[in-house]
Amino acid sequence: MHSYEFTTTAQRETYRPFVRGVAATMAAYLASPTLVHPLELVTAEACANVVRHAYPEGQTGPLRVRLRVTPRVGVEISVTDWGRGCAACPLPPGGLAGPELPDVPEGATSGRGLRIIACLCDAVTGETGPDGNTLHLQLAIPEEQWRTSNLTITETSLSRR
Amino acid sequence: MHSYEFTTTAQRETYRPFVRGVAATMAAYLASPTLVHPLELVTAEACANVVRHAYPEGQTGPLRVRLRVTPRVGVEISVTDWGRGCAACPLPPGGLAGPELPDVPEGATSGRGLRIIACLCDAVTGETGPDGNTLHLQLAIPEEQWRTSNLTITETSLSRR
Amino acid sequence: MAHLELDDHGNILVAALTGELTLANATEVRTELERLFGRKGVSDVVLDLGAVSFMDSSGLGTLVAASTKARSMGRRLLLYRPTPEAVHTMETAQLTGFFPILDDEEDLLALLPD
Amino acid sequence: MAHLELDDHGNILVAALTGELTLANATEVRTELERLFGRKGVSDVVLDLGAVSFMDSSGLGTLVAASTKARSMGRRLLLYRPTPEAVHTMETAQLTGFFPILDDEEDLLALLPD
Ligand SMILES: Nc1ncnc2c1ncn2[C@@H]1O[C@H](COP(=O)(O)OP(=O)(O)O)[C@@H](O)[C@H]1O
Ligand SMILES: Nc1ncnc2c1ncn2[C@@H]1O[C@H](COP(=O)(O)OP(=O)(O)O)[C@@H](O)[C@H]1O
Repeated sequence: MHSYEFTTTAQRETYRPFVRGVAATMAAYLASPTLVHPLELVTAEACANVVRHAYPEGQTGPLRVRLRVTPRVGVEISVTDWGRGCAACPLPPGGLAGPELPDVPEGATSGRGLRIIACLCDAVTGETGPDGNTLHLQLAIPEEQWRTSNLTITETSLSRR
Repeated sequence: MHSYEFTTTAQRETYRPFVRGVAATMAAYLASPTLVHPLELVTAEACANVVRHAYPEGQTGPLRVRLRVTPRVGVEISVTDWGRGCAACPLPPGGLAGPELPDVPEGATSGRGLRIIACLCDAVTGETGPDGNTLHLQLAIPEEQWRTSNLTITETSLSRR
Repeated sequence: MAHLELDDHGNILVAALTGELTLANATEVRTELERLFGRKGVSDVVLDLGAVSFMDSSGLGTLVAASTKARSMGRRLLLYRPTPEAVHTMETAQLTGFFPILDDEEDLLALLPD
Repeated sequence: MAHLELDDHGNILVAALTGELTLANATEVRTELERLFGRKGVSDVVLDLGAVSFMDSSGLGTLVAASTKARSMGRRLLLYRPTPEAVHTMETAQLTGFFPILDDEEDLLALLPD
């Protein structure tokens, strides 16, 4: 297992550069850039929630992502803040699963972040305590989607056309 | 100023995903992807040195990059290890500058990392102590190379061709 | 920002967004869309998402808000050629069907009165 | 890995590398290059770097090592169409002139005996 940790201050201005960093580290493991989108999106949603909801209006605080990559198996993305905690959104005891979430009203302008996360992750659990409020996202990645090697030598003989 | 911190365990296997993460965070600030190459290369060289030289053969230890971005001005990349220290490569007191480095012998298979760093950075300083061994790389980035906004709305009126 | 000429019969405005549509710029985009709907004679705004490389739920929320406001004034926000990633994001956010979507130029030209 | 057919007069081998050439795979690439030089009848190995997106000083060091070993056996390692980034890395590493570089297909075909 390979472990990486990323931290910054949760702000609208740092949100995208930060998430792009996490996504690029994950992308380095994958065969095709298109596979990165769901991984980047769930990371983005969890980090956006920290920026928008964790700390009191007008204040900010730390945002940390721990990434654990188990090559040929999957990734675990743990997003932590040290803010007010997810009291407003207690996760079901067994974690978050799409069908258990209430539907989002059609014209709602918010409330879709956790739904996207639940829909794209294989398991979502949460935890609140002195070590921060953490959302753990787990995604399995099929074996053929991993980059097998970043080197291929193809040989051709040289001859005039 | 925006601050980011990246950590991992210094290993050949984590080196590229880690450096790609740092590079992608920097890339998010820049107008063109081609500008990213020198930033990625100096980060890569400093991180490769930690992987290869910091810890005793067969052992490993932490590798940390602190990135400070001052929009429209430049970046500072600080690469830290907690290994044997750079006793083998004391930096000149005023920091590292290209011309002060001895030339690399033509057929040498190593010894080019610090030269590349010195050549591409505007200032390089080093520091060794209980808080680790850190190489600070500073790079100024011309104002026109920063991404001004990631949104442009262009308007056109619709009419049949 | 290109200058806008609304043509005679056309009260449809096409606005192209490039870059990303996320929490980082959601407020900015919403202000801009409201400004477009505020233009005299504009009935529909067609937002070209062809060059939008990344969109999150905050970006989507901004489009929902702008669309709802437009509807309340009898106007429409239409989305033009969203990328497969953007469509996927809308699907997982259960927003398919909320916005009229124009897939290609043919769909776009079909909006024009004959 | 494609099968290799050396043609009659040709003892030149073209090997294309894709991906990256860095500390992460320097040892692997070196072993591979030595294997190619070990082939019967091979005099020159032309390494196609056109699809190498990133190269660091460890990657370069591997090429220097392979080239030096080849020279000692009277053989050559030539680099074919390195990207502008790779050329830049070689320049800052003061390695310009060390490797014979083929810029394009014309340079490549010029290697062939008439
Ligand atoms: N890190 C967090 N800290 C505090 N509250 C949170 C956090 N993440 C989510 N929440 C709460 O959960 C709610 C639902 O989040 P989400 O589904 O992402 O929708 P939205 O963020 O658009 O409201 C938020 O409105 C917020 O009250
Ligand atoms: N983080 C580090 N810890 C210990 N020694 C280092 C570190 N970075 C560089 N060095 C020393 O400096 C020397 C020169 O480094 P460099 O110019 O990158 O060339 P190379 O790594 O190819 O030898 C290394 O050989 C090593 O002895």
